[in-house]
Amino acid sequence: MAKLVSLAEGVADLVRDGDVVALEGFTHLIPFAAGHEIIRQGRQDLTLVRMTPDVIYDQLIGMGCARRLVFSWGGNPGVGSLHRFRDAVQNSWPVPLELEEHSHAGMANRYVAGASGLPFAVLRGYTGTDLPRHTTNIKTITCPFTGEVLTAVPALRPDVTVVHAQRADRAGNVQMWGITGVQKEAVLAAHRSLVTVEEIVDELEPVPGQVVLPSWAVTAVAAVPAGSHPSYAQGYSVRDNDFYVRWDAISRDRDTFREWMEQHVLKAEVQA
Amino acid sequence: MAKLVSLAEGVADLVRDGDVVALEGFTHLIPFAAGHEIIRQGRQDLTLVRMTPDVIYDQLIGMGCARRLVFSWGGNPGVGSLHRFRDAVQNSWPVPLELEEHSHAGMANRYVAGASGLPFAVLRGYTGTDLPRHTTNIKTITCPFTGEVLTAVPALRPDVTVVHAQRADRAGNVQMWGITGVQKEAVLAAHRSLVTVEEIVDELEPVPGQVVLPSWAVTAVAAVPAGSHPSYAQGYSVRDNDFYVRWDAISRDRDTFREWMEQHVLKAEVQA
Amino acid sequence: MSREYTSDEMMTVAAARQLRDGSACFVGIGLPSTAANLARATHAPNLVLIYESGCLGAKPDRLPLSIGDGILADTADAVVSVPEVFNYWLQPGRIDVGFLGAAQLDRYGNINTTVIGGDYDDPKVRLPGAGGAPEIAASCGEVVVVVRQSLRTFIDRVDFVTSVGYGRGPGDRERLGLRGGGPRVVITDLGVLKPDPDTCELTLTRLHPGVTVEQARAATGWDLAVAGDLAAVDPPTEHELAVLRALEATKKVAAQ
Amino acid sequence: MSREYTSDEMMTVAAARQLRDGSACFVGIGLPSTAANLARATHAPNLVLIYESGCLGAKPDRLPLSIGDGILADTADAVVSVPEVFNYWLQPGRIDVGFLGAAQLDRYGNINTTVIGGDYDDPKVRLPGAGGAPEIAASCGEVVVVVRQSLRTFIDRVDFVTSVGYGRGPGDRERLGLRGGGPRVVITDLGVLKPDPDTCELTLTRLHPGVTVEQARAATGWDLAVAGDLAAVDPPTEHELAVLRALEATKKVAAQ
Repeated sequence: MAKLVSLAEGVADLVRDGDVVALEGFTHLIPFAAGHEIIRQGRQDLTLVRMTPDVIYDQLIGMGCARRLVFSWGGNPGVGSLHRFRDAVQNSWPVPLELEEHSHAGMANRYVAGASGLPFAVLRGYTGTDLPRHTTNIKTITCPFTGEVLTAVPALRPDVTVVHAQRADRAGNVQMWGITGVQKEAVLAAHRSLVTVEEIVDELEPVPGQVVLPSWAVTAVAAVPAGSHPSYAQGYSVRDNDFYVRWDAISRDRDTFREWMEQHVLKAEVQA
Repeated sequence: MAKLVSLAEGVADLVRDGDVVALEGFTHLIPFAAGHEIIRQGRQDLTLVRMTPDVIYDQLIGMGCARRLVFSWGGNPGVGSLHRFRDAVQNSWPVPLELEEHSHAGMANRYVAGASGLPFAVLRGYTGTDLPRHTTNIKTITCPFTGEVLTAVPALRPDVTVVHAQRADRAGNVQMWGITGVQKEAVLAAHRSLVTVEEIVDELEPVPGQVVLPSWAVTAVAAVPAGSHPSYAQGYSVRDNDFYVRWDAISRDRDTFREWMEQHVLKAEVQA
Repeated sequence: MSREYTSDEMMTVAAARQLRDGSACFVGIGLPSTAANLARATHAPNLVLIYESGCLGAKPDRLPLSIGDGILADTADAVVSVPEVFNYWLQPGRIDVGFLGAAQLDRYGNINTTVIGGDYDDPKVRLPGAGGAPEIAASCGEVVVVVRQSLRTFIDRVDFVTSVGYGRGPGDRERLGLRGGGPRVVITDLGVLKPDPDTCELTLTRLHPGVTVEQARAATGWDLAVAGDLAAVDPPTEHELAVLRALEATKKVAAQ
Repeated sequence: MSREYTSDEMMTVAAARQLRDGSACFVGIGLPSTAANLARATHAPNLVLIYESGCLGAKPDRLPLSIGDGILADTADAVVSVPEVFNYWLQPGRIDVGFLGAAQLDRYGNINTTVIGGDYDDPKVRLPGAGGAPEIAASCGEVVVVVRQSLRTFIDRVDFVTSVGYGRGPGDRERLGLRGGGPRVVITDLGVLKPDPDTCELTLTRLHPGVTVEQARAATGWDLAVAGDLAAVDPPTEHELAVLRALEATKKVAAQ
């Protein structure tokens, strides 16, 4: 059964230096508050996993939390590049960042394999691209029935997955809806999971398009209203697009970035 | 885009002698009316595919429509055996019936592979059982990353899949909810699909737990109210359990069975 | 309320007692479903019932008529697709207990629900087949088998291995790479059997009230080993019987 | 409404015209999304928009701010998981058209969105990477590429093959087992290019009004082949321009 915890407790208990950490949320329900808490608690040496590393990973990378990034698309959606990510890759600032790069289809299937208790997944992907030259985690596999050659990728099994959802009940059952991306797979693939939610309610009213994670499949739940800002939580908030645009200027310069993080993350009140 | 058709047209156009035909529905939304129309139209030599062949397949088999059955559990749920199925296997009456037998996990993954455009699926299954001795469609496969040996099953690609759903709109978009089993995968795995629905509505109001099949992924839709009787359609009808119990006596004897089919299926009004 | 009870009632009550509160149980239809719902209605209110129809955490207030009864979806924490229940929930080993029946069971707890007699292509009796059982038996943390004990069901070696217990003996599950623990206990209408820790052979460990070792031996198709500290199963309590009979009654009502 | 228009507007209108009504289109964010929504708002009201966030049949009445904009889920026929959109919908070849952008494009229509200059481990410019593009380019019935034409983007051979066009020439897609048809057309701010049926090399087939062959050649990093029957693209109609500008306006509003 999931424990109800504070964000600070949840991160302290479940996210450890050197962990393989997945923060998922496909433009919707991105767990920004949890990422900020990981930064405040000074986690280091993390292998960050995420299909679409965007502003929250730019912040984690720029603050030196990450040693390695496993991803399929790294950008500021609708705006442009991630300057901290580029600075880390191109200039090793503040620390070098190893990359393991995939396609969305490959990453999604790696989570599916992890959630399914399988060591690998099979897909039609990567063929003819230069991606397989740069990782040993893309191989071919032959169909034992047709002889056709397809692509195999290994399961992703994060030490901990962190996602944000709309609601949980007091028993720790989690409910999310709208675009739910790969969050169910990412949680089920992980050894531990932390779910931040907009609110904790007595009863989870069924909602069309809902994904429910039973309490016994989740490690901990923390109530963090607006925990996905500047991303959004359908039914609770809208995307703060202006912030994504402003991030381009904030993140271009190392000092401006550090200063912004000081003001808005490091000195921020730790959420109860 | 799906065509709106009558049940008779749909079966005449989409179900052909010798086809591989899947009628799915996991105790809920079983397409009985469509199965009866297949019997009325005298289809023969069919390879019938279904995870849980129950009364409707007992009827198709007893009427001599099937040459082969691909399945994972054949019984009268909550009641006992399928006497027509047993008579066909044990005494080749009315015609011999070849069996290809799997587990639920294997069948479900075979549909998933078919829906995914992959030639096979990988699972942890069948190991140590006698099932692999009786079909060439269960093989081992080795993980290219860990060397672990797992089980592979080939994709199911029915010529036609038939399912029953609660509703469709006039554009042919299909909506089902409650226990939706493996229907989405069975429809997407097939070359053609026929969906019978309780009603056709102007607007598909979103429903919690709904599965929506877009019109362009379905071949034809036919309005057949109560088309899943004696199974049920959540929100429309309840299971006619008494019929399942009575079927045991009806189907035990060949003559009683033929007579019942004459009265209730062959002479029945063809649904508009 | 009379304390008289049938051997099936004793079997169901004894099976229900095997389920720990708060555990997740993969439930087959029939006796296992009755026993699991009895457990949830008595000592295990937080038992998580999982049905292969995709219902996770179902809380039916009556006995379901099938593993796809609408009441399971209506009361579940989540309803998922059939591929998902097997791939995301059963296969990774998330389910603590698999609750299975059997047409034949052998001394190593292997289960046959496929064919009896003759050979596979020309059997004496064609049974329903595997369903979810092979992977439930392989992947659940442990398996509880509920089956009536007789020379027809309790045989030295099953005609067809539909679901693996301990194979041909110690080490077989490991050799096969099966990740679940296998049959922890078998509940019958005569008593309780458990695998011997050294030989994996099913051994009589308890008898239901009024049943003798001789009866159990006479209903077993192999030379039945009997535990030294053979104990008696407590008879059903009034409460257990009352709840069980109330559940059975709801089934009759629902079926009308 | 003025008939003056920018080269980007011409490019977007020309791209929108490539989408047939009733077809299913896998839409990337940015220019492809703008063009696809323009098509749906003009000549292709039944265009099925598919976004990799899992939205099938989205019908936004404004331009989405991201491929995961809430309006896509609110207006979709179905919202599915990200694994499902790739496995059940893209991979089997259910999508007619893949609509892609590019940072670099080469003479065989191969796309680079990964790294530019230096080598992979120490690039001059690190780009966002693959996203959904490799499998969109592999599995869609055909691919439409929208990209501004310049010596930086139109190069003889891409620094990194993120998504395969025609590889190194005729027969390569078949050899690789790619089941989709590959790039059918490339729309730029200067004109339209199509693969030569024999050589698969991108060939200039149309110019936007006022653009010369010399300009196109000067913006191409290889010896650009030009079709004999080089035609001019019709300028945007007043209606196309009005709808496009109205769409762009909704984006600014939504962003506030």
